[in-house]
Amino acid sequence: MTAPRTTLALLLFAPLAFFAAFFVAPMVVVALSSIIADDGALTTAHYARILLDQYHWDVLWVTFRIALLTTLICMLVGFPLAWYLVRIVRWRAWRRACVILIIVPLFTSNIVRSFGWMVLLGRTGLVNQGLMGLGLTERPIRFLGTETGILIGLVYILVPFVVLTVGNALAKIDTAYEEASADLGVGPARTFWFVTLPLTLPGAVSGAIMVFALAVSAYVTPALLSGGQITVFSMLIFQQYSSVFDFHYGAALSITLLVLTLILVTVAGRIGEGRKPA
Amino acid sequence: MQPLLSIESVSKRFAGHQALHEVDLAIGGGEFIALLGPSGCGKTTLLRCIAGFLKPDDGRILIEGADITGAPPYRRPLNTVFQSYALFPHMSVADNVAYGPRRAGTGRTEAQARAREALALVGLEEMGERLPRALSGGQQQRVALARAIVNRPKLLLLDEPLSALDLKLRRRMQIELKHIQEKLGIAFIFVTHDQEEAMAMANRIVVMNAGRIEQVGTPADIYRAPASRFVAEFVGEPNLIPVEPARPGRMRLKVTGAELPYAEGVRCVMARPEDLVLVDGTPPADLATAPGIVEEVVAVGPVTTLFIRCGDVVLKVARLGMSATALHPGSAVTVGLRVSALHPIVE
Amino acid sequence: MQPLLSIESVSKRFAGHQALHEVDLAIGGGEFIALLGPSGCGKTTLLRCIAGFLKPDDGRILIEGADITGAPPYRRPLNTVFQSYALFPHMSVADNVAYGPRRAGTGRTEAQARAREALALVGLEEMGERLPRALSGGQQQRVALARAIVNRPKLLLLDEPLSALDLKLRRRMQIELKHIQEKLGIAFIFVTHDQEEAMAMANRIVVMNAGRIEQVGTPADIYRAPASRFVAEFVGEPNLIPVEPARPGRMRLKVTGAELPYAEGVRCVMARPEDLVLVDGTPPADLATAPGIVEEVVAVGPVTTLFIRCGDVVLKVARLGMSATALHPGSAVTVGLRVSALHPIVE
Amino acid sequence: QQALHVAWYGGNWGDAFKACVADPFTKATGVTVVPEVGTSTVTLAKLQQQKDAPTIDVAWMDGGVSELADAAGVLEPITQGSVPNLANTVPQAIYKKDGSIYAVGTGYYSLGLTYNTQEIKEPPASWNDLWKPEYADAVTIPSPANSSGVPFLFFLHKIWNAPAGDFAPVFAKIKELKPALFFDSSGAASNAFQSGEAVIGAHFNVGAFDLIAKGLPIGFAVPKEGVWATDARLHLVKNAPRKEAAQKFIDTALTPEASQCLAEKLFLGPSVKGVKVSAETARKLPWGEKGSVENLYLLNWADVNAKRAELVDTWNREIARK
Amino acid sequence: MIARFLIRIVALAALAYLVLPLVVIVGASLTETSYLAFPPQGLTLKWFGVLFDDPSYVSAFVTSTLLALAATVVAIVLAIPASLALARYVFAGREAISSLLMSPLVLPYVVLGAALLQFGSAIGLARSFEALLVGHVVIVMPFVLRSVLPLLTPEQRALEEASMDLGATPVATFFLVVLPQIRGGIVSGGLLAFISSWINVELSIFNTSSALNTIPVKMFNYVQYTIDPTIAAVSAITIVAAALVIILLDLLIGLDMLSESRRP
Ligand SMILES: Nc1ncnc2c1ncn2[C@@H]1O[C@H](COP(=O)(O)OP(=O)(O)OP(=O)(O)O)[C@@H](O)[C@H]1O
Ligand SMILES: Nc1ncnc2c1ncn2[C@@H]1O[C@H](COP(=O)(O)OP(=O)(O)OP(=O)(O)O)[C@@H](O)[C@H]1O
Ligand SMILES: [Mg+2]
Ligand SMILES: [Mg+2]
Repeated sequence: MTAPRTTLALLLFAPLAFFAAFFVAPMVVVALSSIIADDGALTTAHYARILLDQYHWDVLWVTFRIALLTTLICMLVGFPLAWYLVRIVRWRAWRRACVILIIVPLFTSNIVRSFGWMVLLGRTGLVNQGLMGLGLTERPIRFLGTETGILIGLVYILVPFVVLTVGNALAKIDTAYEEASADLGVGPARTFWFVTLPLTLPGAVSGAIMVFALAVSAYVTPALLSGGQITVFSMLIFQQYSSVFDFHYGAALSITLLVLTLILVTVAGRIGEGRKPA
Repeated sequence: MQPLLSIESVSKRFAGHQALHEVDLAIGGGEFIALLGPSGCGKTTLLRCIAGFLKPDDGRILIEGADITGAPPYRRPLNTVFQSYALFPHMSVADNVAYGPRRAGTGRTEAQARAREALALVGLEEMGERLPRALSGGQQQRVALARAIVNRPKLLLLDEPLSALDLKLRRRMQIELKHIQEKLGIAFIFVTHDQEEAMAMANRIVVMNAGRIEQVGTPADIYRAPASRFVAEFVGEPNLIPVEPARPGRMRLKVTGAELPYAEGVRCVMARPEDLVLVDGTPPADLATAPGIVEEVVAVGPVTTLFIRCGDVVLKVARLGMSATALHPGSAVTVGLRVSALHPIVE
Repeated sequence: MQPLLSIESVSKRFAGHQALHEVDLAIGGGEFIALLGPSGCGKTTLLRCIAGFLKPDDGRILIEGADITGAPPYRRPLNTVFQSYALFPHMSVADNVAYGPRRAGTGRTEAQARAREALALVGLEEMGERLPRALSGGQQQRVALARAIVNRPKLLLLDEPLSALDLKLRRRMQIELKHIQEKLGIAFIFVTHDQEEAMAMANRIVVMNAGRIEQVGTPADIYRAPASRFVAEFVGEPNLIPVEPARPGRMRLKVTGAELPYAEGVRCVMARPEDLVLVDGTPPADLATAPGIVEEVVAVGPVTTLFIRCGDVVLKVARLGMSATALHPGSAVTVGLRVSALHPIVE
Repeated sequence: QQALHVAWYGGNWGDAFKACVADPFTKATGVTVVPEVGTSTVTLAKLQQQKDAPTIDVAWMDGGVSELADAAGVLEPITQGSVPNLANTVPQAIYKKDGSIYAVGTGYYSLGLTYNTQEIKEPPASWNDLWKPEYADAVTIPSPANSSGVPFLFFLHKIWNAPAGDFAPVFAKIKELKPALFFDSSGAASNAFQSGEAVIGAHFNVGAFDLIAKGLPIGFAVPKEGVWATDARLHLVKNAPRKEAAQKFIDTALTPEASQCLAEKLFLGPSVKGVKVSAETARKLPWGEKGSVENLYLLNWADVNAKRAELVDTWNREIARK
Repeated sequence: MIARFLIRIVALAALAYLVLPLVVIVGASLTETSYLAFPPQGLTLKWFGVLFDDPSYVSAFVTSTLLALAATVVAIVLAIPASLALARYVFAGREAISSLLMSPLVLPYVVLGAALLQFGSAIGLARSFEALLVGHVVIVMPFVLRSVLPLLTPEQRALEEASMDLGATPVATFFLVVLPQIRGGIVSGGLLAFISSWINVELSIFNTSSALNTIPVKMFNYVQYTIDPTIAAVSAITIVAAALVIILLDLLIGLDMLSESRRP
């Protein structure tokens, strides 16, 4: 439907004004400072320094790879969990308890959680003790300070986002489609693959994009769990802002990450969306 | 001969509401069965039990003698055309139709060829590439039909497949459906709430009411010899004329005073509006007559119905064409009815 | 007298598709108008323009002389029964119905009482506490109706309100709707694709096709004197008999050879199936006759239709009752038609 | 009287600053102290952002950040007249640029060898022990995100006698290290030691003795190469709204009582002359039992800050990737 | 059946994965040792006592909660009209506006935090509750938008029309029909928003001060130097408080957002 201009203006004025004042304007400041040299002249040197250096591309690759894997694992873990909650759990009290269990971990502080991870996944942690006790491994397996560790930590805090979005999408699917598929002689597993999954895709893509974006920009979790041995892009940015104090370079790093992520997310959204508003 | 489908005393209850009550039904191969009944009588529920989406609380369902009561839907040799179509919105029309064969292991080309064939059968061969939402309601319904018949099931369940179509298209689809059914030899169970549709299409009609089967019979049986007042009223417009006991072994029509052999439990007899005539001059000997006053004239297409008050009773008299509109409310007329056409209603 | 509703040359275009094309219509207070037409012809679009959900691209809409073309829906003294029901899923049935009065400032108890009354009118007095999704399709539709009439609007728009109901209930609702309409003096614009429904209920019928109004008239006008082939075919089953020019000033029926006065642009004439009779022995003088072979016999309730092939043309002959079933496909018969009953179709 | 806003660190540091300086100050002057808790870098960021209208009067910041703050022009000179106790302060703890005092040390702390006494019976004698194969995957040293990270590189550069200005050998050696983690906060190091994730590594004496005090099997050793140290410094904020109270506060921090208190609580090596501490505490001071400020390896922060960006960058490229 | 069983296994394993660290944290908060230990050595509540004796923790709890609440409410109030506009209408710049409103999601918070501090001090907004609030609103709004947008379907539109047809003004329609319909999205989006705000360190850290400290920033600063059971206790309290609040929310407005939609 084409919009009556006044309605549109009424609806969009407050949110856009707010964003202009408290997001766009500060970000313009950042963007400007990214093209200013120390002496105040305009320069593209910061960007050249980033984009012409293989190292930054390596870090970007690590960052996006971790984010992508995080997204993937979140989907693999979150989808069954959402399915379980929406389709399998019949007892409302238990479903609600599960929702609480899923949400509550988000409230814990990263730092305390990282202690939890050390207790669980550390060199002498419960998991390694268990594995060694069972004779599955001789030396403790390293989880912390590896990409695996970062993945475990990121998946942990991002899985709830998938469960909530995918769960909402699942709950909205008309079961008639699944019945139609069953009626056509297709068993549950393939009905899931050919009907349910494609139908939840918009919700899942939305959740995946959220997870991907959050994983790309996450700082505290990767910083704590990398043990300083893996660098993701947000750490480079944080470094510039908090210990090197090169705000111009830091700004250029930020804008680079923002733009690249937005491009990726937009492309993914195009693929997943498909549905246009009425 | 073993029936294709046997339903044996199936009951289904929803939270305190008895949706199906000991339903028994047997259907032969290639039959066209219409399931007729008022809204909420359990038609969809029965269909869903047959298709396997609901498990009956009691009773058994057999296909060719094999008990499938507990079998999941995807193990049953039947297909459904859903009331809401339930076309997969993310697949093209052709993919929707090819879905069944593909999942059954048919190769891509072969499945597409069969889909094209099925689409041709419903007159949509050119729409294969479109998405379902780009079709009109009637076209969507035909796609649902194509999708259900492409697998050549033994039994096809159709839940009000024509209810969203306009009359013209519905008539065309009725004829096409009947042709398809005859050509493929598939048995159809066709839910409808339109008794004309049921009569035009079905070999046998099953009339349901409040979770029970009231009558099963050919269209003519159901129309001419309804087993209950409910069926008489549900299938067309009946004249229900009260009777009273007369001399031993006989009962008398309240309106004309004509007499009939006595039958236990009969409080009224039925005559269809087309069985009644207006009499000019002396009536033939086999007609019982009664004087009356025209109350209302309703002309609907080919048939004009006169509502004629004869004492306490208003009789409906059907006449062909609109010529009857020459009669006006208030005219005095004589209604004649052939006693042999009367059907006693047992209560 | 000022009409209740005037539609003046209203046009509406959707992304390249002309859904309404300069539609003109005037409706008086208390009229019962049926809007009849095939799927996609613009019925819903016209209704939505009247209700205020769509703004016409061109033209004006007036209620009692006041231009309401730009008024928002909630300022228009009319209500709508939606095709998709649009019941509020989070409210009980009673709250759905009480919604209108409540918004108009009626107190809680009073609104609930009126809701109960309206629900009783549609036979759902006991369902007030349920949520809409716990009702069957037909029940939902009745709730939508109750919700729309509870406010006693001047004009009620109904978009296929009875299409999901079974015949019996539909008949009851038709009569009830008509009573409600007459009792409350509300004007109804009633969208339907069922021409029998339109004829049974409406004072006037508006036939639409492809965004245009084809004909406006009483049911008898529309049925007996359709303005176009489209109307003839859409409203009931016509026999369209081709004509050819004969001696000057005359044209000849292809089937019987009977002659008619010549009229410009006429390629065929229409006779309704009930205008045709089967002739035994010598036909009366005013009948044109043609020999034919019975192809098919369709008995639907009171009317049996015979499809009789006379050369190139298949003629439909309607007869009352099922007695005609004595005729079988293959029987040779003589069809008779009264020339005065023929209606020329201008193309 | 308005409250004085003092920026200091979190955890046991903040507790100690409160008990040793703020409380006596409040008792003496009646001015309450409002702590602005944050790490040195965050404090500096705040000072920079509110240069024009500061809300903080006095700020504790670490060596290194202190120089940056001075360069950023957010500091007010501390004068002898307004802070009489400067006279009692060891000269190394008075930081001047262009003749004016921009910072004053309130106590030294060091980064020494910390180890788990259950796993390691003999106290390690050399920094090179970190490379022993038996400690593989259980070693920790600071990352450049920690304020000691870059200085530690300088320290290693010095003890390994690397060529002047050339850090390549240092990075080459660190590359061979098999760490459990490179910690970016003192807390993270403590966490690693208390969970057993690290059994040996560099840690601050403040943190290590805190763990020991809590009863964990931890030892702190000053190896033969010595330890690197720095200090927590007090600064007067330029245009401080409560300047007089701020000066009085700094003066309070430089009393022998405050200095001794900090030594007892945080094991900070006193920057005030002639402070006596218990024998028990003396053992835990950054310079060990017998030493003094003379024994500490104190960096020239100007050098460090000049190379900071470059070293961080090299570290990122060489060390912090797998 | 097998698939169902597998899903059950995966789901329960996932739940265990989510719960285990919580067990460690709560366990560690009960230890009698002065350092973090798991399994706890001895059981005591003394660390909770330490917290409750320290008014700065209590006030940080209050600040965090108020901030998260305010940010969530403002974000909801701003996101609903925005999503109505985005879902209902096609207009020039629609895509751009939608990307703009979503982009805080992909920005490292530290950038926005520093930018806001810099920009905020320029307009006199630095280091106040308002400064924290606007930053939090910006970063949490995408969560609400993402959750609400998919619920504004054409079917939903039909209900609005029905409401207006029955004489309800747009405002009445919004509160009586739209709001109840998108409640699920608002609740789940609002919950994510609340959480994101409650746990934020990177953005808040630049704008907090002594009088205005949030729990995560306070903890972050604390653990830079010391880690002891008090912080586990803080987390344990947060866990319990969060669980209680969620249960309360559930009782008040119903969080049944994951319950399967039942067809008639
Ligand atoms: N899931 C359910 N829970 C509770 N009651 C139900 C459920 N499904 C159906 N019913 C009730 O069972 C009865 C039969 O429903 P059913 O859908 O079979 O009717 P129907 O004959 O198909 O009606 P219609 O012609 O309106 O489609 C109705 O009264 C309905 O309200
Ligand atoms: N929002 C829209 N955008 C584009 N085309 C539309 C839109 N709404 C309706 N149309 C088109 O306008 C035409 C008229 O539609 P309308 O819904 O008025 O038909 P209708 O007569 O009510 O049909 P039905 O009997 O199937 O309900 C159709 O061809 C339809 O595809
Ligand atoms: Mg049904
Ligand atoms: Mg329509």
